Amino acid sequence: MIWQLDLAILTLVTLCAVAAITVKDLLGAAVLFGAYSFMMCLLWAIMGAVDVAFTEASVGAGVSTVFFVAAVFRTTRRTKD
Amino acid sequence: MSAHCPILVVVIPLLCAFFISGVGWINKRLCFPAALVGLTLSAGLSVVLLLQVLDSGPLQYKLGGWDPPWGIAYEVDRLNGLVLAVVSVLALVNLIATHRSIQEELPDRVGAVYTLYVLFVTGLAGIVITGDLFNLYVLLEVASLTSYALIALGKDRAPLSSLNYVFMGTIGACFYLLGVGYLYIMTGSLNMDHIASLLPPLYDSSAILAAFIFCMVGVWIKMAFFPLHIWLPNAYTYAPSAVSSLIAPLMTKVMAYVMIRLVVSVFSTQFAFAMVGLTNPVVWLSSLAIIMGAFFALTQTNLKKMFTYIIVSEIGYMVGGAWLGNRAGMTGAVLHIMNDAMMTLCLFLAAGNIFYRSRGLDWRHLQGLFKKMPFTMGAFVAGGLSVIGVPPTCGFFSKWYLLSGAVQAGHYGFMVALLASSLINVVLFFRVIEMGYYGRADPSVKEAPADMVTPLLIVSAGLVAVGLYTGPIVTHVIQPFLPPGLG
Amino acid sequence: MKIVGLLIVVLSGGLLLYATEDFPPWGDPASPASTVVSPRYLEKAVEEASVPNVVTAVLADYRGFDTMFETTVIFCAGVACFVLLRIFTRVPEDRYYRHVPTGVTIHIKGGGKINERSKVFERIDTLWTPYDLIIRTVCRLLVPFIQLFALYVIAHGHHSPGGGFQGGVILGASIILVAISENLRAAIGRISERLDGLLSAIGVFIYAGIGALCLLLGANFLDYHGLASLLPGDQPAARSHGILGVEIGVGITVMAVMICIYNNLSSGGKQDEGL
Amino acid sequence: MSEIVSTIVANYNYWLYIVLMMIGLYAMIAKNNLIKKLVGMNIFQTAIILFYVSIGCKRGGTIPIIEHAHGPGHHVIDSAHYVNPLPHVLMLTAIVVSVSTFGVALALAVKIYQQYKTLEEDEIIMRLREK
Repeated sequence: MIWQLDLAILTLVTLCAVAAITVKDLLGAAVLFGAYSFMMCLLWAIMGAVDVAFTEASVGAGVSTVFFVAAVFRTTRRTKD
Repeated sequence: MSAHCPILVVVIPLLCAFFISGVGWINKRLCFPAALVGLTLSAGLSVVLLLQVLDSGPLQYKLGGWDPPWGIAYEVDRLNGLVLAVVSVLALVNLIATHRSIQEELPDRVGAVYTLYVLFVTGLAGIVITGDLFNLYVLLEVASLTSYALIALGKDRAPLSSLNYVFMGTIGACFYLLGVGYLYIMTGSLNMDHIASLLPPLYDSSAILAAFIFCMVGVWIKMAFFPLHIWLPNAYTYAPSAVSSLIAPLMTKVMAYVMIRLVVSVFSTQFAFAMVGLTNPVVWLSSLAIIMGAFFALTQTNLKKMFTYIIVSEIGYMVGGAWLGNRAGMTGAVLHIMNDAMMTLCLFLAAGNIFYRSRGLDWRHLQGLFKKMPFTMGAFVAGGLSVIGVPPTCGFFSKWYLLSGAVQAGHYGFMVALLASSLINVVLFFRVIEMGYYGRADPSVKEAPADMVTPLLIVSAGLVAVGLYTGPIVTHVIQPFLPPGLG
Repeated sequence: MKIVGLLIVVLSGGLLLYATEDFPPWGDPASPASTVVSPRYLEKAVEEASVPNVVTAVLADYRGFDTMFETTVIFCAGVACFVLLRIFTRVPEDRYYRHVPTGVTIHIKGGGKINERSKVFERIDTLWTPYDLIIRTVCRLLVPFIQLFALYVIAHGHHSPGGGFQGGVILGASIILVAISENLRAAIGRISERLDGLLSAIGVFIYAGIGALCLLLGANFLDYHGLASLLPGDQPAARSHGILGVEIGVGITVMAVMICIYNNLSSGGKQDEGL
Repeated sequence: MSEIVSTIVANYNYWLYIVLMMIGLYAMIAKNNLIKKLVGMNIFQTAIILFYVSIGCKRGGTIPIIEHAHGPGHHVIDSAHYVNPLPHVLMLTAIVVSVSTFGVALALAVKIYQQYKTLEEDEIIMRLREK
């Protein structure tokens, strides 16, 4: 593995995490959360955990995001923080 | 077949749960009998298992036929066997006693409710019996997820308190998982016995200390130890009565068992009590938990909510007793797991019966109930006396061991807390009894049906019976289990 | 709450950071985690279970019991979502229909309905947007391929990354794609609620049933070598077959539960109008 | 100086995971919106999964799928060549658990929204007081 790439993705993951919990729109949070999961999946693929990465790509970035959007659709996008 | 007893205790209810879920789509009437058959078999087998263990010593069952550090193994010893038998028998009693109230409160979801019910019991049985740290986490999640769903079925604030429980419970489970991760990175194993054999050279390591603290805090959150108890009162109060009388007696007690198991079988008492140096603060904290729990219970005006704060206080007994670090204290803690499970079940079943007839549990619903519901209130009094700690009920004996442990350890703060909470409990229960005795009753209320009262009476008789047989239980079951190093 | 949160975070973060100093260096091949238990899996998996993908071998065989309860957790989630959200009592609700030839929308108040099989009228969601030809066609074309890929992932989990979970999620996602690109009723038309509920129970039942079958054949629970007397091939092959069976069970449950959760979440429990 | 640098290189990964975990934990405790708390919960769980996966990492190791497993040329397998598979297995389980919890929690959030018409914790408490 290449540590420069690792570090870059780790930084992006952290940024996505911070953005997902600070953005003032739940739909935006859903999308950022999907991006976070996908970055995470890349990170795991780099570390050789292909099965975990595959699962995270399908579960975390895929279905979880769909659930999230569905829940936001049934509730509200509004958030105060 | 008897060699397969340990796995059957868990697998029979599991298979039964899937069957119920399938049958629920076809014919709802079959759900209850199926659950009854599954839990009866499991309870019977767990008693057989306890007898086997008492007879021939600890058992091991290799799942998948793989040897322990590589595969998962079930380890059954005396402590396991006892807690397992208590859990499965009480779950069975509660299933029978709450049959009607489930029909009444959740008529259109019977299939799913029984599925979750049986899965919850399966999860708890698995937690108790397993010998693998990660397996314990997975089973913990089975038990937690089912309890989130069951609690949220209640009325009013139930979904909100259930979501709070989700947050707290997940933090607890994640802390536990982190602790296991720290153990794994330092030792490379997940099997409890294997880790215990690998740990001694690593006792000085800060990572092991962190692992210990995280495991303990995680378990404490799950068992609602005092400052971390905020999720419990609302969750248990607003749950449907059948659910609260299932979850309240079992979940926190099983987590108390997990704490003792981790301390005794993984980290060793020597590390936990002598080397970490947190013994004194934890016992003080549990004294505070006992006092604060009792105090909060005093301020409630709802019977069920009062009970939930009593649970918080009782959890303080178990943590404090275990952390006193001597034989008597540990014996008291283990004994109290069993006794408190029975007392809580008795109280919550009585509350369920009252709710079934008078549709509420505020003080005004309790007026004059002694005349209307003599059996239910009689069982309630038995449960109350046991919580207060009046001999010959079982509550007295575990308190006795805890007290003598406190004296041996010279921890008078804990002793004072125990006595003070008993006094407050006297006030708590006699207030309710007074209301029930002298108040003016609602004329429409009558005694709950026989199939709800009988299990309740059996449980309250059990309180006395277990109290009378405390001696044999302690000498044959609990004392042989305690590690020799304990002072 | 912010201060409390900060305090807890600083305390637990500090403890975690303090503990890292004793960790073996990152990626060290000599660390205990890589030397105590795990080498056996790598060295023996092919020999003992005839499965080159060690993760699958450990997941479904050495620690298969964990995986069974993991599937149970998924099943619990499905039942929980169903029991929490599903609304059984039907309140008469407004419905919208579209007259297909002219594109006129009809709003029927208070529970009236037009025959669902009608060719002329088509039921539409409250927040209906005109169908996009491209999205609809592409999704329709993609669904079979997605399902084929999912089956490949389940079946080929022995040799490549993947297995029951991933395959099951992808299968579920293909149905969810139908629900999103057309409407929820189209998806429910393909897999009805009852079928979905039954499938989610059947999947885990297959898993636990294979375990119990091993028990009946005289081996320990989930010890697939007990299956050798039923299946062709030697013991490692029996383990390999057992793993395949288990993965199929997992796939079925995961698919059914994903659909169940999506249907209930997106329709708010009415299973009527979705995303 | 070089010692400090080597500790940083050896452990920076762990530190970043801990930062991530703490971001998640903070959001879970301090945020006001229920769904934001859920996002925090998921970040916390994924960070723990990341921590586990990195335990299994080996310098010079490849993915844990045995090469040339079947057929002729049967060879001795050296476990140092492959990444440690055990944490991956555990984390597959943990991912599934986290998505299940997420699903149930979302269902609860939807139910709470149906009941109170808001997802903000302070507004819900206000509404409860009004009653």
